[in-house]
Amino acid sequence: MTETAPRRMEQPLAWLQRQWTTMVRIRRAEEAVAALVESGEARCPCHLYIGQEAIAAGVCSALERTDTIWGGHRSHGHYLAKGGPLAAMFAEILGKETGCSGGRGGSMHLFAAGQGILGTVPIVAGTVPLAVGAAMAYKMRGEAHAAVAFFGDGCVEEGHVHESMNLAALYRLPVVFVCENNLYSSHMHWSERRLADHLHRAGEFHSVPGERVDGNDVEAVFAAASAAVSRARAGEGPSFLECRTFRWRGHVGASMDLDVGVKRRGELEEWMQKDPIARLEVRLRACGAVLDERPIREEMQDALEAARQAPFPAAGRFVEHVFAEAACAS
Amino acid sequence: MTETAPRRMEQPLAWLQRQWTTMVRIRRAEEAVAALVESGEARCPCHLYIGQEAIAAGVCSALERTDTIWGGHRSHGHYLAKGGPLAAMFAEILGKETGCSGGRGGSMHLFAAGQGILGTVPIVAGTVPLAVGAAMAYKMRGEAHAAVAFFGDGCVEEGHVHESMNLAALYRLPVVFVCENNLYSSHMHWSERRLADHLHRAGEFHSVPGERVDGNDVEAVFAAASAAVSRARAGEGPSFLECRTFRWRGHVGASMDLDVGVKRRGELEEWMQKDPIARLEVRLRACGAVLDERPIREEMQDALEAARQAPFPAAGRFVEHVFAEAACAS
Amino acid sequence: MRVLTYAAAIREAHAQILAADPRAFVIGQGLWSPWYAGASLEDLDREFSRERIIDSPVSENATTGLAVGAALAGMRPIVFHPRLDFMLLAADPIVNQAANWAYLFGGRIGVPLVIRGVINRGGEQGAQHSQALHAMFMHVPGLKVVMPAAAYDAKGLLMAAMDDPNPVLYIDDRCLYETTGAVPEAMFRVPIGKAALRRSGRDVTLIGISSMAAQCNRAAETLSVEGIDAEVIDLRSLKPWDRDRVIESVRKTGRAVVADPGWRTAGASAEIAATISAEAFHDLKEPVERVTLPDCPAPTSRLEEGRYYAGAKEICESARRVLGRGSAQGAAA
Amino acid sequence: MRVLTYAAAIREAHAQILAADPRAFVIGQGLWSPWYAGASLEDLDREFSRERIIDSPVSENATTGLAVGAALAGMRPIVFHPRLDFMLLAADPIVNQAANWAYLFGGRIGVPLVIRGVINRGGEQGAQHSQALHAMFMHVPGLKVVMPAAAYDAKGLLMAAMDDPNPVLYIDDRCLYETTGAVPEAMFRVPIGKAALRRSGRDVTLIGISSMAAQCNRAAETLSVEGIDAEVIDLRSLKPWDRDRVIESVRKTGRAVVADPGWRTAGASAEIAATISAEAFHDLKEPVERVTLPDCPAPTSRLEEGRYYAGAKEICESARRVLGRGSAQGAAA
Ligand SMILES: Cc1ncc(C[n+]2csc(CCOP(=O)(O)OP(=O)(O)O)c2C)c(N)n1
Ligand SMILES: Cc1ncc(C[n+]2csc(CCOP(=O)(O)OP(=O)(O)O)c2C)c(N)n1
Ligand SMILES: [Mg+2]
Ligand SMILES: [Mg+2]
Repeated sequence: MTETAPRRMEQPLAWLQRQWTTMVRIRRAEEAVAALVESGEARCPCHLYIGQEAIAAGVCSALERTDTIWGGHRSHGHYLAKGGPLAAMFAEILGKETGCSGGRGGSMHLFAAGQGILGTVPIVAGTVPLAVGAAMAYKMRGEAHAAVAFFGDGCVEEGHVHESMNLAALYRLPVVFVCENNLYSSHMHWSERRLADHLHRAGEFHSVPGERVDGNDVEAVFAAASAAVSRARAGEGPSFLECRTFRWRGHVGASMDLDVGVKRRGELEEWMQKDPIARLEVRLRACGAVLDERPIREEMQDALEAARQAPFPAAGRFVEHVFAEAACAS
Repeated sequence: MTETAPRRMEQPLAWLQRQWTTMVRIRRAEEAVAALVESGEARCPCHLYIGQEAIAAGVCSALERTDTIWGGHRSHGHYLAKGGPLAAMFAEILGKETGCSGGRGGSMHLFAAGQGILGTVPIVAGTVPLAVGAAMAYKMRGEAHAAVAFFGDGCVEEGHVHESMNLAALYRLPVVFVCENNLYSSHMHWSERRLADHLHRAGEFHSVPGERVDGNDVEAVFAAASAAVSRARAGEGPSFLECRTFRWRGHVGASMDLDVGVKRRGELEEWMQKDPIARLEVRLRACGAVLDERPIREEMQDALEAARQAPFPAAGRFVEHVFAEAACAS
Repeated sequence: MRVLTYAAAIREAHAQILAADPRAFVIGQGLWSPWYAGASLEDLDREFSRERIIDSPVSENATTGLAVGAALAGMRPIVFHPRLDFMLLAADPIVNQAANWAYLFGGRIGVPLVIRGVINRGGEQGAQHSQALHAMFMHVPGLKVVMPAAAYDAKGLLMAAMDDPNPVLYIDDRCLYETTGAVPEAMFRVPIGKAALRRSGRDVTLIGISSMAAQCNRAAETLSVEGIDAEVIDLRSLKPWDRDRVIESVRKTGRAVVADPGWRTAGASAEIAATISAEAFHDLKEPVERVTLPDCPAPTSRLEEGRYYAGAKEICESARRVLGRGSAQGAAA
Repeated sequence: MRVLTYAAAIREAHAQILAADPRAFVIGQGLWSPWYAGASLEDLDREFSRERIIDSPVSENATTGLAVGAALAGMRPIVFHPRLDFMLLAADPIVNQAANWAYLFGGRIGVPLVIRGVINRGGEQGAQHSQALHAMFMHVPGLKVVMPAAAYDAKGLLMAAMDDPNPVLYIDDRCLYETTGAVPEAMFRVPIGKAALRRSGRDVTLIGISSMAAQCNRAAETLSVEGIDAEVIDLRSLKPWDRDRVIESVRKTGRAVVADPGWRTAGASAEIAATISAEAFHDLKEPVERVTLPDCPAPTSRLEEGRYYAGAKEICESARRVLGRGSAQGAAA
C-alpha cells in the first residue's frame, strides 16, 4: 500500500485538453444546476460536484465505453465524465419526460446504459456491492471490462463496503473502488467519524491494495486509475484509490461552504487555491494551449433550454414501470 | 499490532488449578450435551465448544462479575466460564421451565444477568454491536467495567463488525473483541472466505489494536485478555484479540470433525495434540498438582438429573413475555 | 394551553427526558445539523453536550445495535434515523435482536429502547428517500410502533415510549413538522395503544395514521359542508392499535375509510380493514375503503408526486363512495 | 408422471436452468454443504463447478448486492439465504435497490434476479432461525414473491422466476422438502400470480400459503368426513396474488379461511382477508377467518412449538366456525 502515487506519465497535450473540456463541462453544468436550485426551478435534492472534477475526469479517461461506473448521490460529474448526455441530465433534474431516467429519478438517479451507467442511487454505499457484482459478471463471461465504484469518505463507514472489498479480493474481480475523500460526510468532519486519517488503507485487511492520490490533479488520478484498471483487466483483482479532494459547495444544494446548516472549518479558501481546473489551465497554458470556453457555454445553454422546453411526464402515468418489461442489454 | 503475544506472567498454582476446573467443567458439560444430542433428548441445534475451552477460561478469568460478555451460537463455554449456573444451561437445552431462559431460547440463547450474561444469540455478529453498546453504557456512567464480545472467524465477514470496531475506537469504549479463530465458519475453511490469514489485523484500519494469541494456551489468553481489559478500564479504548484454536466437533451437533455433512481437511488430529486441557495438565502435574475430576463429574450428573426432572413450560403460556414487564437491572 | 409546532413538541420531549433521566441519550445521523431532523432536535447538542447527543458515522446497523446493547446495560437510548429508508440497514438489530430479546430470555430482561425513524413524504426526494415502511415493522411481534399526527401526541408518545421497558419504534413525518397544536409544558404521557377521537360523527368513520390522520381532519370538514357527518379517529399507535375504539365507532357508523400513508398491499390499512370487516361484520353497510399509496415507489417529479400522494381529496371520495353519494359536489377538498 | 420430492424438484429446476443458461449462477451461504439447503441444492457444485455455485462468506448484504449488480450487468443470478432471518441483513439491496431499480430509471432496465430464502419452521430453532417474513416483502412494490407448496410448483415457479426481468423472492420451507408430487421432467413454467385450485367444494374456501396450503389439503379431508365440502386454493404466488380466483371462489362458497404460516398482524392474511371482505362483501356469509401464527416469536421447546404452529387442526376449527358447526366432532385433524 503506497501513499501518494509518485507515478506520473507525461500526457500528450490533446489528452490534457480533453480533460480540461470534461472538467469545465462538469463545473459549468454544476453551476447551472446551482442556479436552478437557487431559483427554485429544480426542487429535487442536488449534491454538487464542484471542486472534485479531476477525479471523475481522471478515472473515466482510463475507462472504455463498455466499462461501467457506479455512483451515489453526488454523481453528476461521474455521469458527464463517462459520456452521459447533458440535456438528459438537466431534464432529469427538472423532472422532465426526456430526463435520462424519464423524470422518475431526479438528480440522485442518473442512467445512461449506452455509456456504462446502469444507475446511480443516493443510499450511501448502495452501489458498492453492485459494482462488485458487475465485475463478477465480466469475470464470469471472460470479458476484460472493469467496474468502478465511486463513493465518498463517509461511505467507508457502511459495513457492507468492507464485505464488498473482501468479496472482490476473494474472487479477484475487476473492480476499482474510488473513494473521493472530501474530508466531510454531510456536515461531519472526518475526525468526528474515525480516529485515523488513512482511508487508502481501507482495503488492506481484505487484501485490496490501496493508494492515496491527489484528487485535484487529473494526471495523478488518471495514472492511478489506469494502473488499477490494468490490474482489473489483467485478472489481478480489485484496487482501492483514496482521492483526496474537497467540495466547494455545501453537502446539498447551492450554498458555498455551508453543510446542511453547519459551517465547515474554513478549509474552503485553501482548497480553492488548489482548484483542479485552474491547476490544469496553468499547465495547459504553459504548453501554449488556447482555451476557449465558448462552445461549452453554448452547449450548456442549449441543453438547459431543451430541458426547460421538454414536457413533464404525462399525467397519471407514474404507476408505470414498477416492473420492467425486459431486462436491458447492457 | 503484534503477532503472538510474548507476554507471559507466571500464574500461581491455585490460578492454574481454577482454570483447569473451568476448562474441564466446560468439556464434560459439552460431552454431556453431545450425548443428549445423540440420544435425541436434546433437539435444539447445539454448537459445541470442545477444543476451545482455554479461550473462554482465559478471557473470563480476566473479568469481574460486573463485566459483561456477549456471545453467539457457540456460547456454552462462555456461559460456564463467566459463572452461568450449569443446571440452568442443561435445562435450557432440554427446553425446560427451569432453563436459564425459561426454556424459550434453547442452546443458542443463554442468559445469566447476575453473572454479566445479558443474552447470547445465534445471528452471526448479532451481539457484536450490542457489546459496544454495553461498553458505551459503562463509559457514560463512569463505571470501570468492560464488555467482551466473543465471536468466530466467520463473523468478521459481517460488515457491521467493522462498523462496530470503528464506533468503539472513535468513542474509546471499554470493549474487547475476542475473535475465536477456529479456521472454519461452518464447513468453510478460512481460505475459501478470505485471501489473507491475518485476522488479528481486522481492527487496524479502525485504530483498534490487535494481537494474535495461542487460543489453546490459557495463560497466553489470560495475559492478552488482562492487558486488553486493563486498557478498557483505564479508558484507553477497545482491543482485538485473535485467539487461534480449533473445534473438535462438527459445526453443529455431536459428530467429530464433520461439518454440516462436509469433511474437514484433516487438521483434527494435529489439533487434538494441542488439546488445551492436556497442555495445562502437563504443567499442573509438573507443579505437583493433584487433579481430581470426580467432583466435576458429580456436578454434571446432578445438574443433568435436575434438568431432566424439571417440568416443561406449562401448556399455552408460550405467548407470554413477548414484551417485558420491566427492564432488568443488570 | 400553549401552542407548539409538531417539531418543537418533539424537541421539548427530548429536552425534558434528557434533563430528567441521566440514562437517556440520543445517537444517530444528523444530530448536529439543523437540517436532518429540522427543528425537532435543534441545538440539543448544545444544551446537553455532544456526549449525550451523538451524531454518528454512517453505520446504521452498528449504531442501532449499540443502542440495543446500551439499553440492555441500563441506559435509555433513542436511536435516530433521519429516513426510514436508511433504517432498513438496521433491520437485524431491530427485528432480529431488539424485538425478540425479551421473549428469547423468557421475559427476564427488556430492551428499553426508542428507535426513531422519519418519513420524508414528498419534496422530490424519490423512491429511496421517502419510503413509509411502518407496516413492515408493525408486523413484527415484540416491537411497538407509534405514529403521532398531532403536536400533543408527538410529545406525549415519545414520553410514553421512553417509559416502556420494550423497544418502541417512533415514526414521525417531516410533512407534519410545521403543524401546530396545544401542548402542555409539563411532562405527560399518551398511552401507547390508545387512539384519539378527533371528531364525533354519525355517517362514516375515518381512521387515519400519521400524516393521513391530519388529512382525515381536513376531509371531515369538507364532508360536513356536504352534509356528511364523519367521525375521525387518529390511530396514534399502530402496534398495538386501538381495536376497541375503532370497532365501536364502525359499529355505530356502519362505514369506514382507513387512510394510511404507506403502500396498499399488506400494509397497515390491510390489518385495520381486515379486523373491521371481521369484527364489525354485521354492522358494516359497505366495504371498508382503503386510502393508501398505490403499490408503486415514489416518483420524483413534483407533478407526479402530486398524483402519487393521496390526501383529503381521496379520503372524501372514499367517504362519498361508502355513502353512495356521487362525487360531483364539493370535489375541492 | 414422475414423482419427486419438493427438494428434488427445486434441485432439478436449478440444474436445468444452469445447464440451459450460461448466465445463471447461484451465490449464498451453505451451497457446498448438504445441510443448509438439504437435497434442494445437493452436489450442484460438483455438477456445475464452484465458479457457478458459489458458497460465500457470511456477508448477506454484499452477496445480495453483488447479485443485483451482476443481474444489471446481464447475468441471471440466484442469491440464496438459508434462513429468512439472515436475509434481513440484505434488506437494503433487496428493498431499497432491487425493488426500486426499474422504477427509478423509468423502466429502462430491470433486475432479473431471483432471491431465494428458506423458512425453517419448527425444529427447536427458536425465534431467530425460523421467522416467516414473507409479508414484509409482499408489502414492497417492485418485488414479486412466490411461495410454492407443491413439488410441481417448486420447480415451475423457480423457472418462471428465472424468466422474469424483475426481482423475484422465492420462498420455500424446509418442512416441505420431503413431501412428494408429480413433476414433469421437461422445463416448464408456473405463471407468477396464478393460484392453484386443489379441491373444488361448495361450503367454504380454504386459502393456503406455502406450508399452510398443504395443511389446507389435510384439513379439507378431515372436513369432508364431517360432511363439509371445502374448496382449497393454494395461493402459490403472494405478490401478485390471484385475487380473481380467490374472489370467485368466495363469491361461490360465501365463507373463507385464510391460512398463513406467518404472524397475524399486518401479515399476508390481512391483505387477503381485507380484499375478500371488500370484494366479496355481499356474498360473504360470515367474517373471514385467519389462521396464522400468534403475534409472538417462535418458542424453542418442542412442546411449545407444537402449540405455536397452527396447522390443519386450527384450519378445521375455523372452517367449522364459519359454518356455525360446533367443534365437538372430528376434532382430530
Ligand atoms: C444508508 C444511508 N445513510 C445515510 C444517508 C444520508 N447521507 C446522504 S449523503 C451522506 C454523506 C455521505 O458522505 P460521503 O460518503 O463522504 O460523500 P460526499 O457527500 O462527501 O460526496 C449521508 C450520510 C444516506 N443517503 N444513506
Ligand atoms: C447472520 C447469519 N448468517 C448466517 C448464519 C449461519 N451460521 C451460523 S454459525 C455460522 C458460522 C460462523 O462461523 P464462525 O463465526 O467462525 O464461528 P464458529 O462456528 O466457528 O464458532 C454461520 C454462517 C447465521 N447464524 N447468522
Ligand atoms: Mg465526503
Ligand atoms: Mg469459526
